[in-house]
Amino acid sequence: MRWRAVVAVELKPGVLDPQGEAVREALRRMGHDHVSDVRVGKRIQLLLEAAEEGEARARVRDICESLLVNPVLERYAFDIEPEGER
Amino acid sequence: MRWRAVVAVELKPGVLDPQGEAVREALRRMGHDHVSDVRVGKRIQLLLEAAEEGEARARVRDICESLLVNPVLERYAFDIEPEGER
Amino acid sequence: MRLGVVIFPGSNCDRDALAAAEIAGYEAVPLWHGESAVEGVDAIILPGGFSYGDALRAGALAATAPVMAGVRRFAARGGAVLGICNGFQILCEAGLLPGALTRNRDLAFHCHDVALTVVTARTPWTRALAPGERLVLPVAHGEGRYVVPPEELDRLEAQDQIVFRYEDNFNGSCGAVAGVCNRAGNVVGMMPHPERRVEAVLGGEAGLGVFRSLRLAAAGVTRP
Amino acid sequence: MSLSASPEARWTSVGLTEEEYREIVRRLGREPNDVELGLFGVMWSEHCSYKSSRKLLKILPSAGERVRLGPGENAGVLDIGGGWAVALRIESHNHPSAVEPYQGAATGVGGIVRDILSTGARPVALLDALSFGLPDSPRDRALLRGIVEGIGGYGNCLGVPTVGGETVFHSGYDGQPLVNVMCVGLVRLERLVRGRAEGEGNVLMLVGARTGRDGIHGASLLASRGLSEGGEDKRPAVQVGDPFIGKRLIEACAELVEAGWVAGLTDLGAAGLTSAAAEAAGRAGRGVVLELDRVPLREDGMTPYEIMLSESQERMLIIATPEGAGRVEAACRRWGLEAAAVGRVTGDGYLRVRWRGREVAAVPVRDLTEAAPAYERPWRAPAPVTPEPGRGVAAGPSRGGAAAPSHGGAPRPADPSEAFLDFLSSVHVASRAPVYRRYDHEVQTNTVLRPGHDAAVIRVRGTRKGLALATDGAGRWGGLDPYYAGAIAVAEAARNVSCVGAEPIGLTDCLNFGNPEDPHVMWQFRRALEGIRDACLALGIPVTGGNVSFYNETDGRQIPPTPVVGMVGLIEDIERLVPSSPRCPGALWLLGGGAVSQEGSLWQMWREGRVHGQCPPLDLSLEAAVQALVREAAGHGWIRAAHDVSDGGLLVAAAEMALSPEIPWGLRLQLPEAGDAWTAAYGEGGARVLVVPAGPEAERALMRRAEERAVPCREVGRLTEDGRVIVKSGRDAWVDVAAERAARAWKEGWAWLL
Ligand SMILES: Nc1ncnc2c1ncn2[C@@H]1O[C@H](COP(=O)(O)OP(=O)(O)O)[C@@H](O)[C@H]1O
Ligand SMILES: [Mg+2]
Repeated sequence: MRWRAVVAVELKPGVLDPQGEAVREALRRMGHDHVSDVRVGKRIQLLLEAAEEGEARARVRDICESLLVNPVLERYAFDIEPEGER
Repeated sequence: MRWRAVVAVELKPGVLDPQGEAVREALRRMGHDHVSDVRVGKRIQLLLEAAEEGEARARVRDICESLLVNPVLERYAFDIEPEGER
Repeated sequence: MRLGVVIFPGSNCDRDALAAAEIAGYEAVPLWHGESAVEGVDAIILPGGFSYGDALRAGALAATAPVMAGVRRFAARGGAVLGICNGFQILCEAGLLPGALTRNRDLAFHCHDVALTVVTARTPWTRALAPGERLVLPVAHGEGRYVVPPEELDRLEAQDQIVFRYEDNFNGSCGAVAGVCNRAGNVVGMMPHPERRVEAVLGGEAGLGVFRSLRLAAAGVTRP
Repeated sequence: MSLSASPEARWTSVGLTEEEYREIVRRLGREPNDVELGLFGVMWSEHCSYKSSRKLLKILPSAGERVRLGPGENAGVLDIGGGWAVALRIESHNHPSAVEPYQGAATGVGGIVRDILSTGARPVALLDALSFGLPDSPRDRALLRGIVEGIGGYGNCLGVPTVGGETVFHSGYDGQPLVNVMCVGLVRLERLVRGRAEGEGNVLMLVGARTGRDGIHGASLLASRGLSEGGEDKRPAVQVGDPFIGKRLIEACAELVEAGWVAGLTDLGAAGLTSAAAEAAGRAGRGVVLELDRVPLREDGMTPYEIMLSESQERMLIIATPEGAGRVEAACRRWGLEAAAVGRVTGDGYLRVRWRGREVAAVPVRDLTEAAPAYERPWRAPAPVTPEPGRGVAAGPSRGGAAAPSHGGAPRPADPSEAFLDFLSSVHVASRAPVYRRYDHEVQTNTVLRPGHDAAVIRVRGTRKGLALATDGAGRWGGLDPYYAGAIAVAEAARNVSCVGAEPIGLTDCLNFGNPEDPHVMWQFRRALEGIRDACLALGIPVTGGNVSFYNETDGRQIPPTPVVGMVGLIEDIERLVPSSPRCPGALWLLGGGAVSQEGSLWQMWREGRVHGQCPPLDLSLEAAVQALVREAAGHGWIRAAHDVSDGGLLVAAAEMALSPEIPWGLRLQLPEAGDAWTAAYGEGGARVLVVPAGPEAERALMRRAEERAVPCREVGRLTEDGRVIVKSGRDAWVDVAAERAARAWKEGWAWLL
């Protein structure tokens, strides 16, 4: 069965986000001064095969920890659903 | 009132995603051959002030279209919720 | 002639462009990103570098800087504008040039010489060059892959908007495009760095033609 | 960080020993409070205090006619004439890079650039000396990629060209890579500033990024212990670099220095505000008061302890007159940088910290800086004692080696041509272009000789002068004989610079070693320093400063002792510089000589996966004579190319000259009649340079001068246009391959790794 996983990777709280800072400053300059904080992270979408949801989750977790996420700086969360539902 | 918006930016279908390709290749090399497709996008989190949800949504849409998203390459969607709910 | 070089925070080829313009015989003046009035110059260069740290997408933040309003007006009046590397990215992000520039196909930064073919001499920045001419210039970028939808690429070709092509399409650009212009031809963007090749001691003068073109264009010279 | 009440936890929590803690109590005449203890902890750390090395470093010669600022300042400064001075410094970022390769390397670049800024100079070049484990594990490959990307990611954005460096592979760095970054800057002599808090009442302005919780006890503690201890608790300490702010700091500082509004300038590196303020005050013999409520913070609820110890990147401390402070602020604001007046210079010699209306720390500046402890750590030579090289213990050319590996290593390769191609394409020898083409090496449009030559050359705009820059490390020799390693690092870096026609005028060194509490490591350190000293004296080059990185150990595995040298050479007329490969073919001459052996060579490393045996004999007077001869030949235009013979030996050096042009030359090389061909081709040792004379007259002149200087000199082959590489041993063609094939092997050997 095919699953679609969407992984959200973000910088850990307290880790400097130079991109987010630069974007926030630019927004302020553009007049969007109601924006107080910007953090830029990654959104990774995977299509994978797995017999059932538990297996799919385990695989995605493994992929996150072995490749997608740098645990020194980042943390992650993911959603999973059978492919085709969206 | 303070709102947290999470903007998901992804490459349009048809736009080459070398990063996604590289991740898929790396996964395959690591033995995760159940992964058939990977797309790498951005996840941008904003904290902003707005009197009510409609205004917050309008502001986020404006920010996306004037800065966060390049329509030649990307498309986007966002969620919004009152800050502090998560 | 007076050439203005825009300095954005994070521009890092601004001084190089100013120096190259002087070597090519122009008066060169800096233009500050925060000033929306762009006056007293005959042409504008948006230089290379990492404006605003290339946050989000290269050129995205600079495209919203106040000076771009002035650049837009200048371009609309037919003024000659050249974006080099980051400058090209900014012009695309600002919508002054078609398409977009994104990460190189191999995801790596490339700093080396590349061979280009000149495609059109109709722009004020290529008037001194001949279509079909081969030019070797350095590149130094990580986000130089030019992207346009296929039908748009056809249109650009039909309208003579392709300015340079790579001989070896190392970064995976659509149509091997290394430089494009707007419909009118007065706004040009290119990824390679002509300002790095204007002195023999630095490896040759292959980039001088780009700068010299401006004078020919101003004098109304067109190549046969 | 919570400092618990148990007395032992007090000192261990800040990385101090019980004796050190007692010493603090003795000096203060009371128990330090938590903030004060934190100040002592970082300032007395190995990283900040150089407590294991300070006394020993004094043996390095640091005086010279050109030296304007020497050791002890943020960077060394050399007068290059015409009113210009060059600032130079090298620094390690080994520990952070092992933990987080991209950010570790990136912040290494940022950090060294700000050291150069501190002299008022504009950074004009970067070099990166990298040492990696053998890239056969995914972990070591990831470190390689992350580090190279981090150097490029930061340096490219900054707009400072990365013009050189080195890339070394050795199993001793498995899991513990070395990242040594050198920065060079240019400053008008009259604009030189110093990292001193002069002038009572002057204002301390903190400029640049906001202060967050990054790297509390990061560089200082991380680099003062091994990698295996701790683990997870050190992880939140990783700093993230922001080159966009770094770039704006360069511009803002340049403007301020040019306008003369800066009385003193210093960067915030390890130990952040604490060390910047204390060192600036210490150098001037002053005191400072810091008002922590004025420090712009990135995070809520930071304590004085955290603010003082934060290692947030991209911050500088400007000492301005009270009238100048407003101008500093305005100039910074123009570049979108915050500038806050966070303190002032006092006359009482104390570092005082105020927060919320209270004084939360008061410590004599001297106790944090020059009066910090300095140890003479015990040292012990390994048994059996290695005979001192250079004192007549020659490793004969036929000893060891492929024919009769002394430690039962790899058998002799079957086919010399195939072996040649394999060696050329190995990570040890293949072209470094896969690394340096990821670095912008031309920005600022001053790079006259790009990476790929013995040294890079950048011009000094507005003059005819050029600076030749090179780094050389010697970890491969370090494990065999640290004395030799120290000396050869200096000699080869100077040789690199001489080969392009420049006179070496000063160097900065980065000493990468294991745990200094291990007496054997301490012995290695002393011997390496002696080697550096002797080579500097023999070649007449002052050491203007440097950096020591100890505790490069993982689970008791020490890195090979690795002295790295960053050399600056001066060339008076850039038209006279000499590339490593000629524009047209010609005869190939070998200048110099000396005994050559496979022991310790790159060839041995490649064949056997490790080096062993003895270092070749060292002849520093021949070294000096060869280098002087090459420079003279360059100055007179007698040579069209010069390349030093080092890593990989004679054949590799000749092959690099032939194969590096876009369309490779062919090569003829005649190996000496006597001895083993493998040793003659790939053996290392001696002081040797290959040159291409500019014609018959130049050959005669070169020959004559070589005789006068007692430098051996003979023709050993030619670069040709016939597309073949043919190496003869005696009358036989020993290696015979197409130049095209050899060039491909060398150019593409390891591109896949990156
Ligand atoms: N990490 C690096 N960054 C930039 N340039 C490098 C790097 N590694 C090697 N180089 C360049 O590649 C060339 C060859 O390096 P190397 O083999 O160490 O030279 P040599 O043996 O003459 O000291 C030099 O020009 C050097 O500056
Ligand atoms: Mg070397």
